[in-house]
Amino acid sequence: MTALLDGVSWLFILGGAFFTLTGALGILRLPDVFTRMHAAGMTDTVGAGLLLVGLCFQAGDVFIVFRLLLIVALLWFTSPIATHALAKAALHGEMDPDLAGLSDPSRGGEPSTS
Amino acid sequence: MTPPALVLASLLIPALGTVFVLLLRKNPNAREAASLVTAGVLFGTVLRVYRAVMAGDRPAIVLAEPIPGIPIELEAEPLGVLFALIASFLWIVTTLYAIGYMRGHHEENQTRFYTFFAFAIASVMGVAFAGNLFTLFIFYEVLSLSTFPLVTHAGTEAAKRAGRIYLGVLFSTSIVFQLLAIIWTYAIAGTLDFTSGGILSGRAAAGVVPILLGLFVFGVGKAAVMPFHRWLPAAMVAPTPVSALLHAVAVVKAGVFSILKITVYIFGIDFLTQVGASVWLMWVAAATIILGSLVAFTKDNLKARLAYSTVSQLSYIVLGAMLANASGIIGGGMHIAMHAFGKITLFFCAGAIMVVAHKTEISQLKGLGRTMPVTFFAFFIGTLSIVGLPPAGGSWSKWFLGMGALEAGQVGLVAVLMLSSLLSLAYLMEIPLKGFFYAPDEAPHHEGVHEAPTPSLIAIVATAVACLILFVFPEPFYELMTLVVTP
Amino acid sequence: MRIRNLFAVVMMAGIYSLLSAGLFTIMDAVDVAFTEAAVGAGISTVLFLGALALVGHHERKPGHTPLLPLIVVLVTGGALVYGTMDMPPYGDPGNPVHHHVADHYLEESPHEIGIPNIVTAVLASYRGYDTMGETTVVFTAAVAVMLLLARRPRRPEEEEDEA
Amino acid sequence: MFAVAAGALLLAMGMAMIRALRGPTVYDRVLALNNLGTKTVLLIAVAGFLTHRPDFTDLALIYALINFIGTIAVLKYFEYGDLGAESPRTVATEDM
Amino acid sequence: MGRTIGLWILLFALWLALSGHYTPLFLAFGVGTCSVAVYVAVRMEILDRESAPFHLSWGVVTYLPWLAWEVLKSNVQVARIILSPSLPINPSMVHFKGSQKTDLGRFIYANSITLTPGTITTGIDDDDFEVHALISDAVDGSEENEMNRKVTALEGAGAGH
Amino acid sequence: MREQVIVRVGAKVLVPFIILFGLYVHFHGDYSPGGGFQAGVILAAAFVLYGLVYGLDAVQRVLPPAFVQACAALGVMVFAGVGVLTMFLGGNFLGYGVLAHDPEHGQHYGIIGVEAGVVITVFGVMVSIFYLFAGRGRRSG
Amino acid sequence: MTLLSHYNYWVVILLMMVGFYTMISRGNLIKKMVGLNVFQTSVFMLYISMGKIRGGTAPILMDAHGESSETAHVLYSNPLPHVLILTAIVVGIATTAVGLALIVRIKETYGSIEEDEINQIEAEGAA
Amino acid sequence: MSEHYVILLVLVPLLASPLCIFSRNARAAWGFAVLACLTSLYLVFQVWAEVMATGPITYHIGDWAPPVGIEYRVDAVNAWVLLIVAVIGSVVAPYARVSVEREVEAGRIPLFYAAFLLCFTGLLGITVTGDVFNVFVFLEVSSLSAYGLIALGQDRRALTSAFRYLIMGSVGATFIVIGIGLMYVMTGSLNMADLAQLLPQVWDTRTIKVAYGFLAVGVFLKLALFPLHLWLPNAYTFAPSAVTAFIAATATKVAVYMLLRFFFTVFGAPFSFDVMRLDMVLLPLALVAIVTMSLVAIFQVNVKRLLAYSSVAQIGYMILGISFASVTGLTAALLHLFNHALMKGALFMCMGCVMYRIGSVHIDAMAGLGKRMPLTMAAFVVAGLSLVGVPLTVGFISKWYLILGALERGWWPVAILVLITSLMALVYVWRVVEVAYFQEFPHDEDTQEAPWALLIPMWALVLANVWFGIDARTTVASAEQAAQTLMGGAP
Ligand code: NA
Ligand code: NA
Repeated sequence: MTALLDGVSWLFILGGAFFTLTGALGILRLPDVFTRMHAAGMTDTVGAGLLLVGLCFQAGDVFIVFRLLLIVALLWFTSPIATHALAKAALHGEMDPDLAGLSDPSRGGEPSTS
Repeated sequence: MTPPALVLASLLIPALGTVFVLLLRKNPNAREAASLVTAGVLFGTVLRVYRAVMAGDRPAIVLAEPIPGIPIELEAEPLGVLFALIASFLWIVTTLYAIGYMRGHHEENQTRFYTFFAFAIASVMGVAFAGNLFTLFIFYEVLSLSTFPLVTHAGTEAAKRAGRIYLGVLFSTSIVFQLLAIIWTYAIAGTLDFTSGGILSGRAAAGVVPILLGLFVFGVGKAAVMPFHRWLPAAMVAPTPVSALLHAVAVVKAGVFSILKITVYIFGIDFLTQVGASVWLMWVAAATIILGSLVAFTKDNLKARLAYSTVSQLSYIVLGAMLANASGIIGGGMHIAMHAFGKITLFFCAGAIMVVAHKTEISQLKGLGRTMPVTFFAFFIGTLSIVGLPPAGGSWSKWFLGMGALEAGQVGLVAVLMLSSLLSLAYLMEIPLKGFFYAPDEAPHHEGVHEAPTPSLIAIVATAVACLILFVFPEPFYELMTLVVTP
Repeated sequence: MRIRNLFAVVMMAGIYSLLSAGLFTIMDAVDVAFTEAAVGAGISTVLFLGALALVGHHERKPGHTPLLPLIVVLVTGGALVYGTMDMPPYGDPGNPVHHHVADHYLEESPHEIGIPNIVTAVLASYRGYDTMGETTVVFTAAVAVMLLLARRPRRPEEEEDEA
Repeated sequence: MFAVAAGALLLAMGMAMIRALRGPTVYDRVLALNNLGTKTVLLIAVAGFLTHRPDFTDLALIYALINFIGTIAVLKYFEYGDLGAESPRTVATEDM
Repeated sequence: MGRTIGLWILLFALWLALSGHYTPLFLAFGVGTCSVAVYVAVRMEILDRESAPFHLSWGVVTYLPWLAWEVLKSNVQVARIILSPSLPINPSMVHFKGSQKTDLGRFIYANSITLTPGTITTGIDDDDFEVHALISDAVDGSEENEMNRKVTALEGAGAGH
Repeated sequence: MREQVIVRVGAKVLVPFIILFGLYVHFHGDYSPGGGFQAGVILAAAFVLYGLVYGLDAVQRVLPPAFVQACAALGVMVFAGVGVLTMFLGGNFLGYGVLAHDPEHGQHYGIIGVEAGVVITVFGVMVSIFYLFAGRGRRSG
Repeated sequence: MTLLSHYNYWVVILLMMVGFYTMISRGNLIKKMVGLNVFQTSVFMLYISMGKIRGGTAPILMDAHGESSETAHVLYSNPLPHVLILTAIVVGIATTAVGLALIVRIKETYGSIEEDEINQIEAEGAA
Repeated sequence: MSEHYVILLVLVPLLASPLCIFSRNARAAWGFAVLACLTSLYLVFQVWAEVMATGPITYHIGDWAPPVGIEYRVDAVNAWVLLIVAVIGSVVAPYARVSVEREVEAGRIPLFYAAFLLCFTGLLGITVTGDVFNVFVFLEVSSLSAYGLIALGQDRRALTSAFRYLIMGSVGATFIVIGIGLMYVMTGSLNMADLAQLLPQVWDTRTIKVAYGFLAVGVFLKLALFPLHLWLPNAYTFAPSAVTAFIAATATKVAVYMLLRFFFTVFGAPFSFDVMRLDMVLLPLALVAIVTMSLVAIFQVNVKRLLAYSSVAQIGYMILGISFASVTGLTAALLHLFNHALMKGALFMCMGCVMYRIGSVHIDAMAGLGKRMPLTMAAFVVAGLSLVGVPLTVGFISKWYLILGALERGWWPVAILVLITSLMALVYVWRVVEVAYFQEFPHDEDTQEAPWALLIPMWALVLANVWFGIDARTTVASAEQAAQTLMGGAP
């Protein structure tokens, strides 16, 4: 039983780690802030979700499980709001998203940030 | 009143005098009367202290104790009584003179003048009766401060500059040298009380004593030992009664008095002689005597010449102290008195000439003696006393100083004394000579010039006569000084 | 590397504080981590943003690099490194710092105070007075900021006056 | 297992850190910061298990909350140039 | 009033789940805490259908698992894009028409869009949803339409309560 | 930000939970990390969030500046007041042992009391400072 | 031996000095405050690392009254540095708040938050 | 109840501060401030008298015995410093009402008194505690409130001065925290008396030496020891008058106390002077501070700034006394702590009166004030002479012991330097006196003497300058006992 539990939690935690790392890679690789938001979303959603659920199997205490799930819920609730607000602010700040074919990472709305 | 109370009273009376002067500021006659009465009462009080001291009493009173073990203490001993007697007597005379002078000269702010004048006398009494070095230092500084408004009385730019030099030199020397010496003394001896035979004997290392003594001699800037004499001629801008007070009575005498007192009661003359610590300072004094006389020669301004004469004469007293033997100390102490009467006479005369004839330069005085015979004759008597010629009192002090120099085995100093007497005779005698025996350059100017105002004239005559009396009757001062040197 | 955008500087400071909170957790200082998280990443960021909103977030000139601060910093840092030479090894349970007073807190507080969070026990009771001081510091900061930023009617000639 | 997770998180945090440092726009930095915050939340949770004291998960919860509010504050600042504004104001370009 | 009590009960349940200390003192603290939180909510005038959407309770229970699955799917998709060396992205801005009637509905729909990686709601103007997509051809499919339908249904299911 | 549907609804939902959580952290400071200070910050954060989303005027209507300033001052008095109370009961300043027959209970009550002082002051101060910074920019007032 | 047991202190010192340098070398007032924050946060790390015990755990007792033998062997890290640093963090944020308020006022009256510009303005004002 | 006096003397002003916020009324806040300061003074006086009579008092806060809990420990040293702070606070608080009404806008006055009381609380708290970390906490209470108070000055430079003070002060405080941390890591204790017992075992470690260095630099920053004084002149110049009077007379004094406490009580005189050679560090710094800062003061045209530079020089005198490493030297330093508080308090209060009437403290603006504001300027003269060190004022007493201490060590050039620098003080005081008394008054005819509400507290301090200059037995006895306590090692 413990072995099964360990296996399941391994699976979840490794999955979470994988998506977190992939998301981080995306944040580095993708060309502009809008596309990077998609990658960042991976950490918040599946990365965090799988990882924390994986931890739940190891908690051995219902109170801790509850807290972990609460964190997942909170992240799922706040992440899209924050992402949306960021996107809106970026658009408001006269940032043009790089749309298909026009990839030019140097083009930004922020003249002085180089 | 008990003797200690009398000592305290001699401080409080002039202090009360300032209050009366201030209260009566609206009525000049009452104000001046208050000044005179105060002066008279003070002299009477000091006389009673004198009697007590002569009877062998040493009345003392502690006022406060700012630093544990170092009280502010008054104590009457012979040297202090000598100084107090001279100062309080001459205050009467100076006040009398000032009444005539200030009114004749139409000075402003006369109330301020009389106030600080009285206050300065209170400080002088403090200096005279200081029971320890600390108390002496305090009243010494209070005297500097209280005479500052007198020096800058005119309020002109020149007066302010003079005031700056005056305070600058006096404060600098007293704070840097004197205070250091005092604290050093305390560090060595653990006390600052004036004690017969001194407090340093057996405590201070022989190498330290000359330095410490030097710090005191230069630290007492009021003694005007060169090179710290500049304040004295600078202070000439003051009204003449102030000059009289400064140069004859209060300030300069407080200086030399302090040196005498420190020599006798802090170092002890036997100790000083034993370590030979004062020899170098004898020559400093001698140099000041000669140089002061020489500079006086070059001055045409009457008050300036008198000032440099004072610089020179003060060092007689310093020399007496540095001789550190009985004759020297007696000579020094007596010269305080003799020079005081002589020099105040000269200043009174100079002031009278200024008020009446509006002359300040010696070269302008030709023939003036004929219109102001009393003044010029008084000047002549004063000159005799300063030079040390009979029948004036000054001859006594010069005699004792010469004796002291011989006793100390310093024949060279006797020569210095002789030379300086000749020099002073020359630069002072020029004035009566010009007044009586030269024809005036421009005749019309002396028309309408008479003698000085009556109060001033009375003062002039009184001091001149005193010079003569002191020749025949120097005993009180001599007796006091004998008490000083015989423990 | 010099970041001229003040906003970026503030964000970096926020990240630094965030990472230090993580470090505190690893070093068993959970209460400290909690506070650092709330303060360093939360309040402090909001405060800096509030200030930036009022002063703008651009550094005007490229700052020159004066030598004196560098020397001061090198000397200070060098002195500290020198000072660590005789410090007891990191994490050794035998270090003096873990005995004397700390022992008392860990061993006696269950009987004397009886709450499991010893940090709270020390904070609120053994050294409660420090905490009162801390509360006072916070209050003082509020008073000082009120003195500085409380609104006032603007007067036309309120600019400078020469002393 | 927890160590692997912590390692992965640290690596991911490093990558987000690079983005935060490189920008190039403030929005990239905010994004990276927010993401870094989420990873710290996860790291704190994992660290609890790593140190056998999983009962401090509250800390992670708080962290998630603070991270969210901080991000909102930053964005409000960039959109309005003012934390107290109620309606949008035109933000002077030089202020950006 | 019902909403106030509802929120209070929800909060208290949360308190009980968090606390772990069930002494009278701590229960009293819990009661006080929940009352304060509810009082503040009332004062802020934020206690309404939007902030305490109890009417959606049942709908959410069915909607969430579906959403979780969608999120997982799109995560895999985006992960593949990021990991592929050529980085095959095709960013675009697209617009959706939402059929929701209330702000709450739009809130749920917009957040659901954002929550699934590959699409981000960048703006809402009444029923028009402006969405940034990582790959433009991924959004023309049925998923968003299905999501729109489900959210509207969820909203509609609650409307009857 | 008020006109922004998403942020506005999100903030609305969150605020009561943040307050709950802040007070939870406060009351469980004896058992788990946290306590008055952290709780004060979290409570303040709830109002900061509300202020950010709904504007300063809105949050100041809910929580007037005078009230938070009074809180800042009150907390200090509560903390010190507990100490003064122990002095009246025969102990030293902040000697909580005298607050109950059993010194350990006394310690409990004392800690609850002073932590209340901390949370009140920290909350008051943090919100006050937020008000001051956020309010400074607006030239209208 | 010292090299290995103290490297972590040195890293902390390095960070501390970064903050300190920013604080005293930068002319921008905001940067000074950021520097101060970094400096202080690093000092906090120094303290916390002093309190850490290898193999220890957070000083929150697993068994409130220490009666259980099961948890008797547990090693707790030193709580005192934590307490001190909690206070120090609070003091730090208080200082930051006052500093920033001052910067805001300086900007309002001088129109600048650059030290050299302010000095220049002051010098002109005094002349 | 009297056993609680040591804690009550801190609590009373601390609790009065929130009351100022609640009341929101300027007059009421002032009333709280005055009452609190006077109550504190009464308690301090009782404590001081008890310490002088029966020896050190300890108080266990929270009923926890010392190394575990925080202890208050009052011996002759801090009783003395408490007295200084309480006296100055009790004089400045009544003075503040009129002055502050003129210089601070009405809406902020309750806040002003809240901050003032906090500053007062902080300074008392630093002084009374026996725990090194507690020192830091109260140091910050006093510093933060001081930054706020200084920034209230009317000139805009008050803001930049306050900010500079904040930066330097925070560096100082952080250095102190580092020093405390290094001491703690080697001993495991924060209690001063306990540290004094434990430190000798680790004296030879580099860590403790570095701890000493950091504490020294931190404290030097706080006490504005040359060359770390740069924050002080502007802060004193541009702060509101009442604030300058209070801070100038107390804050650096408490910093000097910290120095004494750390280096004499905690580390002990043997470590400070035999191992660390503290005297060889302090002596040159003090001398340079005294000479250069006195010189700089001479050339100032803003009289508050002049006095501020003079303060840096005067701090040099205190440090000089400490560098003698003798009972006499410490007596001098401790005496000057008190005496300088009296004189600088009085002088800055004079400036407050001048500011009140003519709105400026520029030297040219003070022309002819001797006639227009005779009482104010007379106070300036007396306090100024005290600063110079004229006999019958407290300044003289300080100088006396300082020179005595120098001569005891055979450092007569130092003694001469002290005397020469008193002359410099004379020069800068005299510049003001000359302008005030020998120049014509250019202002409107109706400028009059400052109001009694300002004159009475100011003259109270002026008379104290004279009183304790004429009878210094109490002050000297107290300072001497404190000096002996410090040299004796354990408190
Ligand atoms: Na998304
Ligand atoms: Na999406």
